[in-house]
Amino acid sequence: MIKRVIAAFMALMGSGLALAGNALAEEAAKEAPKISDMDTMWVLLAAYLVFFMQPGFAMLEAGLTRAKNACNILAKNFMDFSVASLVYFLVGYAFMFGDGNSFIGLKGFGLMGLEDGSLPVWASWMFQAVFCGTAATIVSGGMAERTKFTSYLVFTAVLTAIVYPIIGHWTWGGGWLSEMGFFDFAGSTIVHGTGGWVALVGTLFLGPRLGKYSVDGKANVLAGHSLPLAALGVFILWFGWFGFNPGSQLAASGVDNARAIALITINTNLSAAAGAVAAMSVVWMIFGKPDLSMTMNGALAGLVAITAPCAVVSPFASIVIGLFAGLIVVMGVTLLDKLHVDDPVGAIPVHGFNGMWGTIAVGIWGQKALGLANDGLLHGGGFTQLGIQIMGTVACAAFAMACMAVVFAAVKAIIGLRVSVEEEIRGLDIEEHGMEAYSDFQIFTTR
Amino acid sequence: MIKRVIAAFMALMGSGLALAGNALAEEAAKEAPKISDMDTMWVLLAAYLVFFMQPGFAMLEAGLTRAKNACNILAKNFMDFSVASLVYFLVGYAFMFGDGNSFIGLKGFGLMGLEDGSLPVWASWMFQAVFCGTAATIVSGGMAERTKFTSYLVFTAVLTAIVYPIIGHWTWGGGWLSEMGFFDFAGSTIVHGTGGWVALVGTLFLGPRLGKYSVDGKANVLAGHSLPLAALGVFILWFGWFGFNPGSQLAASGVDNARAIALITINTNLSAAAGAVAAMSVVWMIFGKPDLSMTMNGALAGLVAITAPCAVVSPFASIVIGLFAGLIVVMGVTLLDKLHVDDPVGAIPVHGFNGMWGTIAVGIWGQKALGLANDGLLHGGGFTQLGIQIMGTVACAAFAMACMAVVFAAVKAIIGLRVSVEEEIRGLDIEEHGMEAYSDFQIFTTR
Amino acid sequence: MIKRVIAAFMALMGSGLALAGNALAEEAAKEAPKISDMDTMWVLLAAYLVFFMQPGFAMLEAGLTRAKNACNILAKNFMDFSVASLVYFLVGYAFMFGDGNSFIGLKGFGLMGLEDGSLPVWASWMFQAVFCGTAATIVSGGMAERTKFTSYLVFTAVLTAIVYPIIGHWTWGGGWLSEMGFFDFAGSTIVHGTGGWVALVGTLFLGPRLGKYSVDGKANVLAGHSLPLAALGVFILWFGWFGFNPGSQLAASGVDNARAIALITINTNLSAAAGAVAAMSVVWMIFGKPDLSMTMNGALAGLVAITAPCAVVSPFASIVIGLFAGLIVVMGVTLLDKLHVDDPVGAIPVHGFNGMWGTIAVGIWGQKALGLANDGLLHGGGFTQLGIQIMGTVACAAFAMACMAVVFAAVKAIIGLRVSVEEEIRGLDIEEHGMEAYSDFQIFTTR
Amino acid sequence: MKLIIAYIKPERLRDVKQALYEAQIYNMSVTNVVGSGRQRGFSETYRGVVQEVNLIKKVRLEIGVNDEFVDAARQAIVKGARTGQIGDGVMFVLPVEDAMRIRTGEEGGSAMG
Amino acid sequence: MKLIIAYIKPERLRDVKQALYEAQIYNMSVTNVVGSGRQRGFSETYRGVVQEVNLIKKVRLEIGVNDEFVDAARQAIVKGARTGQIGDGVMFVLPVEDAMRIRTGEEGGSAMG
Amino acid sequence: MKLIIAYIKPERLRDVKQALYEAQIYNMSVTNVVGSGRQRGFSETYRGVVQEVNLIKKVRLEIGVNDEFVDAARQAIVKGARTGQIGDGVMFVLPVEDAMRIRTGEEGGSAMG
Ligand SMILES: Nc1ncnc2c1ncn2[C@@H]1O[C@H](COP(=O)(O)OP(=O)(O)O)[C@@H](O)[C@H]1O
Ligand SMILES: Nc1ncnc2c1ncn2[C@@H]1O[C@H](COP(=O)(O)OP(=O)(O)O)[C@@H](O)[C@H]1O
Ligand SMILES: Nc1ncnc2c1ncn2[C@@H]1O[C@H](COP(=O)(O)OP(=O)(O)O)[C@@H](O)[C@H]1O
Repeated sequence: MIKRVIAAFMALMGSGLALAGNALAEEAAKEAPKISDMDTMWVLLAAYLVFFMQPGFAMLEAGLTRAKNACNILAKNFMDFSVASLVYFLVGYAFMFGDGNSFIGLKGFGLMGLEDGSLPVWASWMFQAVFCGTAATIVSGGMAERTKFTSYLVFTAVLTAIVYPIIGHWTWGGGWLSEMGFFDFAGSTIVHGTGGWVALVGTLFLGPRLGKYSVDGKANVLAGHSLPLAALGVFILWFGWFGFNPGSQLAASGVDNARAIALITINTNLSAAAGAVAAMSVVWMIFGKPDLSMTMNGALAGLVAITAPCAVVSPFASIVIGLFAGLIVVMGVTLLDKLHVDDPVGAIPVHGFNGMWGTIAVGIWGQKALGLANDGLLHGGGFTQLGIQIMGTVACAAFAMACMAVVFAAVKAIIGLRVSVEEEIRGLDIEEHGMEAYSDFQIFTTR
Repeated sequence: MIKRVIAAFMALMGSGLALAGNALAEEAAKEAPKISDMDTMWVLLAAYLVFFMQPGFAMLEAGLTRAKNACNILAKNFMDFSVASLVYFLVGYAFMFGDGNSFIGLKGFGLMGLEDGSLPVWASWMFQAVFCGTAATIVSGGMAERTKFTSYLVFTAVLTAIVYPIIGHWTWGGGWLSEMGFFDFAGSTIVHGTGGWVALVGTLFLGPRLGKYSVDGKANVLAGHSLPLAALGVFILWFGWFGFNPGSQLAASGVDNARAIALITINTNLSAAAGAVAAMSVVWMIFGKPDLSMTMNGALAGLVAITAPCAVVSPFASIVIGLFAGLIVVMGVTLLDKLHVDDPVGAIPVHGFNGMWGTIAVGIWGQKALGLANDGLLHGGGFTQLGIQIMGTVACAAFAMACMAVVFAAVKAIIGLRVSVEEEIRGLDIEEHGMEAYSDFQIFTTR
Repeated sequence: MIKRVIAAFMALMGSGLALAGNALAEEAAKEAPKISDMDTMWVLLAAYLVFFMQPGFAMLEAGLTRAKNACNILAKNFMDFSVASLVYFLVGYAFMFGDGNSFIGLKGFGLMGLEDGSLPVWASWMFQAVFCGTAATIVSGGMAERTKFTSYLVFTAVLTAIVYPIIGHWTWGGGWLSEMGFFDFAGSTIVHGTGGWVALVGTLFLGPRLGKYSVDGKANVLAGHSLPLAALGVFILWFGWFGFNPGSQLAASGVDNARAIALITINTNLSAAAGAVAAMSVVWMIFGKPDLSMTMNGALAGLVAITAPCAVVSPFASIVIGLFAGLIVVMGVTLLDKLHVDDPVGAIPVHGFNGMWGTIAVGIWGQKALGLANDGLLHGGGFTQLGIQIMGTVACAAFAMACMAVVFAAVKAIIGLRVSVEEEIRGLDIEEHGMEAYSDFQIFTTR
Repeated sequence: MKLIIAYIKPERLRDVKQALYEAQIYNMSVTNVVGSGRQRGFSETYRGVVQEVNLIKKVRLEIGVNDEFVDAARQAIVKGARTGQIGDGVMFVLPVEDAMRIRTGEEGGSAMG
Repeated sequence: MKLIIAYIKPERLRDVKQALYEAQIYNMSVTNVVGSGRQRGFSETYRGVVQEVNLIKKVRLEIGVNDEFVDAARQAIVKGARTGQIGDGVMFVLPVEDAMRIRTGEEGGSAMG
Repeated sequence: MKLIIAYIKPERLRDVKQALYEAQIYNMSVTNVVGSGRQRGFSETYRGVVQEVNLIKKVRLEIGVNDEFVDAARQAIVKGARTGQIGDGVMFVLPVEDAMRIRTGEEGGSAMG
């Protein structure tokens, strides 16, 4: 027995060693004169900020769901980022950025054989890895409070290892969409759209939570258990977005980059503010009270929407984009409830609908002067860019949904997607994790 | 109908377009050789940190108030920053930094026509906008648990669009106070003082919360509902202050700036630590137990106090300034309770009293060698700087209070400042927002 | 009386003045051409991130303990950082980095007489101070829910003023361990090991919490009161670690530093992810359910373990190191429970055991090509480095434990280490601080 | 000896306590409950969904009294709790066979007061 | 008049409420309790420690009914709460001497409904 | 059959449970309450304000027992809860007319145990 263990140990070590040896040897071989230290610093700091969006999502999703499922959603948030980190390192980054064809990259597994650009490849990986984690984590919110933990782990791994990287390759990895001039600066479609649309497919496979819709079709409230946590989450996300968007410039050195990241920053902020104001106003007008959770979704909607166009539109356009985003999110939540699509945290309207909206907005307000291929509709560029944008965002959404539908179907058939009714009522914390989130408090587990 | 909508839509788009077109055309016209990329990066990162103070305030204020009002205070925190972002973009920044007279700036509405300096104007705006948001958010804490939501929105808009910008113009915008040599490095008076004194006027207009003072005049405890959230808020604020103060150097390139931001950092940290230690010691001595919430206010007090002098005093002086700040905040809280001024989170002693203290401290420990116009009292500079400092901080406080008194009076007359007694007892969450912060928990709404 | 006060006041001011005067005069005297502005910026930003680990620890420790002791643990977290800041400024930094012998530094009290290097001394101090605070705060978790507040203040002061600085001096201050070639990049042993081992001694002196072990020796669950807060804490810590490890490069300028901080970043992230995955898997296999709190400890274990080797190992090695860390932490928690060592938050297995593991891992996977003195075991360097690493980590642990045992014994004899049984049952919040953490909620205080 | 159980609106607790104090009834125990009665819940909106909440938060008082205090207690509760609007609540009077003060061992009526 | 006190599994509350509604019993009050009965707790693991939880979370219903409704209420509770597994709970029927609706002052039976 | 309701100090719950176990009484339900009795509250300081808390946190036990167990239960509660200091609490004994175990349908005395 002990011998076996030692042998296994040695094998593990050996492989680590060999692989690492290769990697480092290769890297030592090439000189790296192109690396910009300042850009590296910028991108790393931005990556840290984007990483911090993980607790943002975790707090938002936990806060907007019920106390009896809090451990479960937190565990999912830890695991999706951890699993994404590992698989995106081993294969995902290669599929996304490695040399390959216009559909998929095929080199650079475990980052081996990749060359440094203006950034060390390690820095590029880190920045991309946190984006990948973001796409994954969006799904957990939409499918919250009823998805089996093991199933979640399985499809998250597939999403982050294969599906997201392929979609990313099309645009950011030099694939066919980039060749067509599709523009998605920081990932309204690639990151958020993917997350949101996959969440949509997932919820359709799952069905609504128990008690969400009455027999007569009326939607019921299954209110979030901690609005303060949710609010904290949204603020953290807003903060993290200052890494997400400005960081996607991938450079900060030189006057042009300095101006670019400044413009991106203010656009990001103005759109978020406008989204919050618009969503609150709309929900206030329609339902009579300024709903906090909707306001928060409005801020996120503005952030998602500005993610694609932030580098190529003016601050004024950003405000308008954000205002529409706030409107779209309220309408979207209401629409989904009518359709009995149960999305506990609003992942679909925030990331799916507004991911699409933001991507399309590039074709409306985008400016050639700021680096876009064609001027947008309102800048006299006609429908060229707009058409490409629509095509691109639809293509990505369709691909994401199709792939994951297959995965969900397979998982459902093999291990099942949904917990039992008993488990759902008692809460996933006790049943799936054997623990409670709030041991010292008396909570209602009966809703 | 549909035609109407389209027309409105087109108008909106058009205006966005036109305005943006102007702005960008103008900017393209000038070359920008002065921009420092490193300084831009520094200031943007600092702005992100200062933005992050928003959740700091939100958590602090929510944690120190009652559970039945948590959604309300969170909604206020989202809205004050969102509204501030929009109005400060449209008019506030122009009033503060645009060319004008020594009382108010008058150019640069919507940032149009402003030139880049060593920072892109967008970066400057972002950094200033988060400061403006901070001033606004301080008020929400002092007026918590009884202010009407709509009224809050109205006076926040006025504060951030007009009042704060004017005060800012006097010193940072090259106005009359800066001409006199008034020194407020990062805004002890301009940001924190304004917030704190406006909160004072506001609470006076509002009156104390129901049940805060017994008929016999005794103050009652209306304890905060989540000290962990409040503690998180304070830590976040402390963290964000590393953007607030060092960021206010507005530059990081070159040896001098490097030394300056390092000095500012350590001064900021030492004063906060000293404030916490002093407040805890004082409250321990007086009331027999080391009160956590007072300790936290002590840390904040140290931070507020060092905000004005952080660049021009030594680390030793910073410790002393922080120690006094801790003392002042405890005394201040006690004093206000005696005067029946009900400030649920301590906004007035923390930001008002210590904003003043910090500004005055410049005149005591400030050093010419570090860039101040005159040496402070203890460095042999006599009373010159001290006098200017006192004059400046009093002028700003008086102006803020006077302006906002008018606004509060008007709002009170027109829409009312305070919710009904019923609403206050049941909680603002249900009445104003139609939702609860903690649906799964049984909370006491009876206190 | 008033005269006395004024005299005291003047003395205080005077000393502040005089000391500051000296310090600044001296500093003005030397020119500082070596300072790198970019490195300064990097290190300051990293220091801010490391500071942010304070709320990470605070939330983690509060979340994993009971509601009735939440104020107490929060107060400890505020105080240990505040006290550490002050004493580390006055004496600690001098003991650690001042000129002296190979055991202890002896110059630079209050930072006086220290020269700027490539960083302003203020920046170096700040970065080191937050590390010192980290070491201190680890202890509070292990000794949670039963330690007297005053006693805690006393031994924290000793730890941060004297014990930690001495251990730090041995390696980072140019002491005897650095002379021997001991390598601990960012402090697996120096920071985390010290914290963890001191926590071990502390818990041994204290004994387990009431009710933790039944008369028949069975361990009982005293579950944490808020897993969401704990999860937030872990995410914050993970985020802060991007300051901790990459920041410890102490430089970001130039291609070599850029590559180094990128490598350190990705290693840090991969090890954390691997730790989380491993811990969850192991606990799942052994106990049948994927325990969230153990998963979180796994991520932290991975972070602690990679802290020493992060700069000198490959990403593949980092994954392997993290996997073992996850295993070690689960085994460690289980082992301690068997031994009836009651460590409420897992401070000993996370920081002690994995601090040691990470330090040893340097000797296994470390690479000369990346800057280590000798290649590690698996890179053909034989046992040289491994031996040094073991020796170093044992020496530091032994010294920390021995010193603090003396301190604990003294404190126990003089003021007592532990609260009374009554106090422990009612909760430390009411008894030690006279307040409750969650006034509006009904909490179980009976566990 | 009786045990009076009353379910009242949370926002009336202060007034009920006050009225009981005036009637020299100082001993009571209070719990949070959710209940449904004639008032069948109110509607809340949350994220655009209108919800008819069926179990409403109430406060439950238990007051152990000697027979001669029953009327005073009932009147005090009505005085403090009645708003005239639906949801004011109900109270039940239950017989108590025995009472005991744990500290002193006093039994019966004298344990109540 | 009786007060029925029932301790049931939290996850059965919906069904019990439904069964009561069907029996036209709309008035009730609900509290969270922790209890121990024949079911002596279940075991949880937390951080690798197996815990036998002795007090389990239950929901407590109080239903004041007129005598003629007692049987209907009992049957409804059994219908909604019985799973046949240990831990289903118990119910007690207590005598009520008097009842009063605070809003209207109605007393006795008519206050119950 | 009786229902014993006892209000005790939260920190005595462990001991009371222990004493009940020793008296072979295993069935009980526990709730958190706030109450006021002879002990009129204690004072807390918070942010420099001294507060006289009037409703103090207590734990409420409900124990349904057969008549022959009443004395044992009472003694166990006293044994576990008495500290001799003000605030130890009180207990009431209420008559129960009927009891029923939901799972089995057992009624009366055998449902209690
Ligand atoms: N028969 C009953 N049994 C138990 N609790 C009751 C009963 N009737 C009323 N309650 C409690 O009293 C509360 C208020 O009752 P409600 O009927 O709304 O009062 P009102 O008739 O004055 O409007 C309910 O929410 C419930 O908690
Ligand atoms: N004699 C009793 N006194 C008070 N509460 C009781 C009593 N017996 C049972 N309970 C309550 O009912 C709950 C369920 O009881 P249990 O004996 O587990 O049901 P079952 O016998 O159907 O398995 C317990 O958790 C407790 O709250
Ligand atoms: N008459 C009563 N009715 C309801 N609850 C009571 C009554 N008397 C005491 N209690 C409960 O018992 C608790 C302790 O009572 P207290 O009078 O302080 O005990 P002691 O007399 O032993 O000091 C109170 O907080 C309250 O919850």
